[in-house]
Amino acid sequence: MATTRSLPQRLVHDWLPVAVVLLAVLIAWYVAAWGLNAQGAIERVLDEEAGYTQMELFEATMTMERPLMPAPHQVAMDFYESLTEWPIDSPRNLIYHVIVTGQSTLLGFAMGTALGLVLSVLIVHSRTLDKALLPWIVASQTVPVLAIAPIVLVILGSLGFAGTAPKAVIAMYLCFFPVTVAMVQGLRSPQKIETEMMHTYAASRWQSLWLLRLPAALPFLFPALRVGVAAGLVGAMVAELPTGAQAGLGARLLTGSYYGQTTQIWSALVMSALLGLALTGIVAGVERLVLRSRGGV
Amino acid sequence: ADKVTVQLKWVPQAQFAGYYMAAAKGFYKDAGLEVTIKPGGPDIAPTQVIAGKQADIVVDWMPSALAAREAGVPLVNVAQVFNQSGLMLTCKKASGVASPKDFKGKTLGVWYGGNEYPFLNWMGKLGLKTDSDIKILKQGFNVDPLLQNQAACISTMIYNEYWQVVDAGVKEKDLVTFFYEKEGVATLEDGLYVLEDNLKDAAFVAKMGKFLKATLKGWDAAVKDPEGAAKAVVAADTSGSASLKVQKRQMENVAKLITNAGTKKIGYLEPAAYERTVKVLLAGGSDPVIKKDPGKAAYSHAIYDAAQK
Amino acid sequence: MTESVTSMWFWPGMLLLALVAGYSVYRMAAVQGARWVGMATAALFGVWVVLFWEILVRALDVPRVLLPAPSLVMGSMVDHAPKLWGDFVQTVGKAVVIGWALGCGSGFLVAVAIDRMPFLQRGLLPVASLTSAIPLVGVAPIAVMWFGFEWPSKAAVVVLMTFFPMLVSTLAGLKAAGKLERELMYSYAASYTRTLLALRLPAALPFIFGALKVNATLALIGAIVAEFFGSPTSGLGFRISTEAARMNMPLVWGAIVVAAVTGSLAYALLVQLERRAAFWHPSVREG
Amino acid sequence: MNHSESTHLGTAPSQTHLQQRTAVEVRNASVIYQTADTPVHALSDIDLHIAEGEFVSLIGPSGCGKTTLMRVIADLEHISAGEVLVNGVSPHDARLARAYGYVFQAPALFPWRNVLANVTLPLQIQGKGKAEAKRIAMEHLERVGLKGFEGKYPWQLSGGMQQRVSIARALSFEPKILMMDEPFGALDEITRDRLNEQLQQLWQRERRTVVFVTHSIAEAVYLSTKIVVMSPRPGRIVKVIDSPLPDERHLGLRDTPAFMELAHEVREALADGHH
Amino acid sequence: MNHSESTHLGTAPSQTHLQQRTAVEVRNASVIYQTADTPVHALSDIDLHIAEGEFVSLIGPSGCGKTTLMRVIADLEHISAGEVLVNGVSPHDARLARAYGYVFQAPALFPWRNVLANVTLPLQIQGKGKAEAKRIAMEHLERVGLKGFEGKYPWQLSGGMQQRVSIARALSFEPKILMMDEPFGALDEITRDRLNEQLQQLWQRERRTVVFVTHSIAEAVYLSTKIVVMSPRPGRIVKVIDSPLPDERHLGLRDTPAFMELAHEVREALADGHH
Ligand SMILES: Nc1ncnc2c1ncn2[C@@H]1O[C@H](COP(=O)(O)OP(=O)(O)OP(=O)(O)O)[C@@H](O)[C@H]1O
Ligand SMILES: Nc1ncnc2c1ncn2[C@@H]1O[C@H](COP(=O)(O)OP(=O)(O)OP(=O)(O)O)[C@@H](O)[C@H]1O
Ligand SMILES: Cc1ncc(C[n+]2csc(CCO)c2C)c(N)n1
Ligand SMILES: [Mg+2]
Ligand SMILES: [Mg+2]
Repeated sequence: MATTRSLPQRLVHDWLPVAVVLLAVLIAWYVAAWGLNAQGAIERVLDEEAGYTQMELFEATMTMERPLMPAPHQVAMDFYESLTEWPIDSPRNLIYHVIVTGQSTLLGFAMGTALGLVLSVLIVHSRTLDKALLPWIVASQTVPVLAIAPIVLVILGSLGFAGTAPKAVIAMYLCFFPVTVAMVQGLRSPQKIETEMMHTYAASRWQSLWLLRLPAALPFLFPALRVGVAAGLVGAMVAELPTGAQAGLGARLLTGSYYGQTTQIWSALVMSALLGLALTGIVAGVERLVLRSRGGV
Repeated sequence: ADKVTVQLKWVPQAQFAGYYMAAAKGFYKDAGLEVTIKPGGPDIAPTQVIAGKQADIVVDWMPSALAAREAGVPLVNVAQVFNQSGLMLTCKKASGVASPKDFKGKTLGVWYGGNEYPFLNWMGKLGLKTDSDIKILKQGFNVDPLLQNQAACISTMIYNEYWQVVDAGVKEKDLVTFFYEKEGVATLEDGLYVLEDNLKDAAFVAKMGKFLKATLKGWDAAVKDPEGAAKAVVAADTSGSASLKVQKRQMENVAKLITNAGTKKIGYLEPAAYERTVKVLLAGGSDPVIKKDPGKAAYSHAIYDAAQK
Repeated sequence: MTESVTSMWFWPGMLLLALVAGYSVYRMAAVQGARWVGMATAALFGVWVVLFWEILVRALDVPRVLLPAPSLVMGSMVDHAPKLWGDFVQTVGKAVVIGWALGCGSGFLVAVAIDRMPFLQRGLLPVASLTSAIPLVGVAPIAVMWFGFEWPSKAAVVVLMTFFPMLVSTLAGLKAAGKLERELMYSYAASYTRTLLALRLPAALPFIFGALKVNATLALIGAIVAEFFGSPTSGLGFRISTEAARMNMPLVWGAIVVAAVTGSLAYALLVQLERRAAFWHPSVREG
Repeated sequence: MNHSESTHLGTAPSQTHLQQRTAVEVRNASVIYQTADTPVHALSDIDLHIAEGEFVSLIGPSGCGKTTLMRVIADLEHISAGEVLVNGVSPHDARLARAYGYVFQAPALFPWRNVLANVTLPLQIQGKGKAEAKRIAMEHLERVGLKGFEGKYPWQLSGGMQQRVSIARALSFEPKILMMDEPFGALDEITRDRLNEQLQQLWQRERRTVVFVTHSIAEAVYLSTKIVVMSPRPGRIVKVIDSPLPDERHLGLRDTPAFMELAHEVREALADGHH
Repeated sequence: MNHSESTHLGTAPSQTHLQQRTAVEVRNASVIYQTADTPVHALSDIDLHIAEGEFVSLIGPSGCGKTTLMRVIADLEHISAGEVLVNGVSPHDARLARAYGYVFQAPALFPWRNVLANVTLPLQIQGKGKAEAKRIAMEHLERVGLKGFEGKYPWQLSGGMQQRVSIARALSFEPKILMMDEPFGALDEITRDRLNEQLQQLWQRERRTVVFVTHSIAEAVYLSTKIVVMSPRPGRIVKVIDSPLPDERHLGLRDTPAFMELAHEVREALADGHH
């Protein structure tokens, strides 16, 4: 059905709802900014003795230096200035931080995916690992990352890992979980009849894995990769805090919070959401390519 | 060149201007050293870093350094850069606090991680019970609780958070401040610490002597030239958040805490000041940071002496 | 202890012990039947891991501030049991439970509400994936700013983290009922509500439980991390951050253990609940 | 399109088992599915008249539109052209009046309901009281030979038993029109024979209108009062055969010459349509 | 347990189509499934001899153990007691020697492989070269009438076409023994007839040993040289019937008295076992 839609129809069908929802979010944001900032504006910006009009109050809430919630246009301005007024290799340009965070995210994502794949293959093939490992993998995700990140970084540092690698390890820690769980499910998804067919061909374990289980698991893998890359981004940003908040979107968030630059926090937040969207978009693109190459399943 | 890695306690700011100044002005290079300055942050414990052998020397406050010592990381103070405490409690007049007597029934923001003990000590002196008379909030690393009126008073540093409150639009006349130094509960802040074992190594002591000498030179320069110090700090900030104006002001306030700047005494740990800090820490609450007096083993003047050559 | 490492027998000994450990877990896993076998195997594996951790930390003389031995952690947990209990009540009893219930509940209700509005769904889902990429380290300071340092700000973070996974899962679950089954209800001229209650919600149960489980661990982590950015003087996150700053690593790990055990128990509990509620689902039926 | 025999449908045959009231009236109906490349003519120009109380079988090769035609009648599919009336009203209204009991090719039982609860489901929807619903359901379960299984869950039954539950469910509803899409496809011959017999008796007793899809010529001949032979690409009716067999039937009938002759006629029509 | 006729199996009947070498030998085999409540006797005391080149049909009501017996022969299930030999070795060794081509009741095609790739799958596993695998696969696809569809994906085919792909897949493997579990269950009668004819011709040509499960008496009689009638609870063989029909068969045969007589014999045996 969807294939018969023309381009303008597709635009209306797919993007109009998003536009409407975003517009609603924007309006709600303005209202919230006005409501949340009002008290601070009365206390710290407006001269109470001199009195003020409601219009002045509204204006003040939209332009505060240190708002409780910056107005969207303030964030947009900050965004714009950051991107246009500084060279790309300047720490004041958000793209610079996107690159830093993006690197550790992608590296961690790659490592996490690899680890997840290996673990899931082992778990599926070994009853022992299935029973012994799976509960601990679940438990591993209940350990608060931010709490162990500093320790992990120091330990990794003493093992000689520095720079992007230790941050990528934290990203990996969050990435591998969805991949493992989904792949265990996916590798087990072939029906009995299909595994028995391979059995009658006297296919080796390896052949069964390669010819049946892995292809059958692909539809499970890609949604997990999309979740995983988003989780990896969170991990990379969390890992930037205990590495001295030097650079990266996580560092921007932290220093923004530290220096009370609310607008900076929000533009870093928006940027990280966009980065997350871009990364999941890339994964979705790869997914589409792979699935098309096998006929659309 | 000899390699030295120093771990700071917090993000790049004028609080650490001496190190950045020494690097910027080439003092370290002149001393034949290749120095790596690792910035810190709220989640970095310098003691953990040095225990993991990721730094040769760390900047830390004495409460957490002595706590680490008791926890099995034998840190030794080898130089005390700040000889005054910049810690204070900043309150909004509007909340009804005019003197320490008024704390009763109020919410007070406190930094934890060792810094709570001077505070508890102080409350003890005031006769305020911390579980009923006042409400304590574990303060994050910014001043929002005061701005949002979530606390009547918050912990601030004279060189940093206090000014953030002011920058946020609260007028100085609407604020009341209480210095730990004046209340007699101050502990020693930014000092330099190394692992005890390393002090037995003469080469290490000599190297650190060179490092300390260059660093103190950097501090002298920074105190003299706040503008230049601010520039060095901002240049070193890779997060792109530090601003020149703020850092310059911070440097000017930091300078007030290094009263020995420009004299021979800069960096020298006064044993009396050390004793006083230990006493404050031992006196805190039911579960103090340190349970026994570490004695003279917790500081050494060997490197300071080496730096004087 | 260091001399034990230098002893030429240490590493061969460890290797031997590792083999014994591996074999015992293997044998345990091979036991047929009862459901406790799985748990026992996992527990045995855990016991071995802890034992190796203990031996290696001691033998290699790892500084306590980096990685404390499990025995120290246990000791510290016993010594500070009342404190940890208070932290548990503060974090789990208030922020996590309330935030999780509110987040999951509202996610579910909104999903049911917009189930009939494909337009809103097409608009909301991309926005939902946008927000899911926002890390809680960014949200937590804002939440503390808005909702104060007491538990409501942590609950708010938890609500935000759990809302969208529940929304997305429930929407997917409501679409999970088979075409045939839906047409059957349609041919009965069953009302929307009737179809929802008799067919679509039961069919969505596995999805809903999936979100409940994921959210349980997310909620715990979210509340703990939010406490790093300002909290009252108790809570697991408060404990972890303050004790880490004063180098009391055994207690830090004690708090982490409390968190992990809580998370795992919650997860296991939800798995059991799911077995009851979605008893008919093939994944449950097979055991 | 040689559905010439379907034209005399307007005038119902004079056999006694056909009442004169019309149950289903399809006129000139077409269904076209829009797919990626070319549109599929699933049904083309269908004319069909079903009187109340008839047992009509649809037979034809895979893809000839049997299911589609059933779905059109039951308001599960919309026609692209033409007209469909059920009990004198549109399929939509007939559905709202709860005219249909639909047995799908797969049992479509709800796995979270046990056998009894599955059968009572439509009764519940109809607003029947608990006790009454249970009584009716038990009665129909007994009829399909599943007494004693009412507490079991669907996955605890064999495929044939599941299908029987789904038949009981459709029957208990007491629909005006019973639609059955290959209900016995998955059963072995003997069970199938037995169910055929039961279905025949049921129809004898109650004379509901039944629309029945099958691939088995013998089944169609044994059960129906009217056999509709269809052919694919485009889906159309090639022949409508009114059964000359008596209403009272038993399995032995299948060895009679009359039966064989009718079966032969159906097979011929099928072969004709089959290219 | 009146499988008296199965006793003279050791001495092969004198019909020409039976070679003397043994393909499958089942002696006293039992299969018991342990379930939650009571153990299920899926197969009880089975004796069966299949000579090379025979076409053996298993027929019997649902749950009588037809599938289980097939699975035992193909090493998909272990026997609880007794002995099974395939080509003189254990089923396990026979499987490793790639003796079986198994056609399951459902087509079990891999949706991510197109028709050609599905058929070459077993060849690939066997280690055949790409070009050769393709050649063989194309040949067998042509044989089942699917030339020109090799680039299509399974979901683009009708159910009958899918089943034919799965047959081509089993054949291309050139197995010594072809096991087919209700391969035509889902097809309409005419397609089914056609495939029956093709299968018959194929067997004529190649004389592979075939073990075939069906619910259709006509199908069993039409195809087999030996019909094994089974009965449930516990699963056992009630009768083994050697077909007196000639090897050369065509669909017209079904209307001959010899055919009908045999069909009647099978139906009787089935009815005997059916209680
Ligand atoms: N949703 C759909 N979209 C596109 N084509 C469809 C759709 N449903 C059915 N068709 C096509 O319409 C035609 C008739 O399908 P229908 O299911 O009615 O056949 P049928 O006679 O019931 O076949 P079978 O005996 O295999 O059940 C087929 O060619 C089929 O491919
Ligand atoms: N895995 C199993 N566990 C328990 N019982 C089983 C299992 N597989 C089969 N059975 C039982 O064994 C008996 C024989 O089953 P089998 O599948 O061989 O029957 P069949 O003759 O092939 O039936 P059908 O014609 O329905 O395919 C049945 O009663 C069935 O319920
Ligand atoms: C966990 C923790 N939070 C805050 C401080 C206090 N502190 C020490 S240095 C510094 C920067 C100066 O503005 C601050 C705020 C601490 N010691 N530990
Ligand atoms: Mg159909
Ligand atoms: Mg079977």
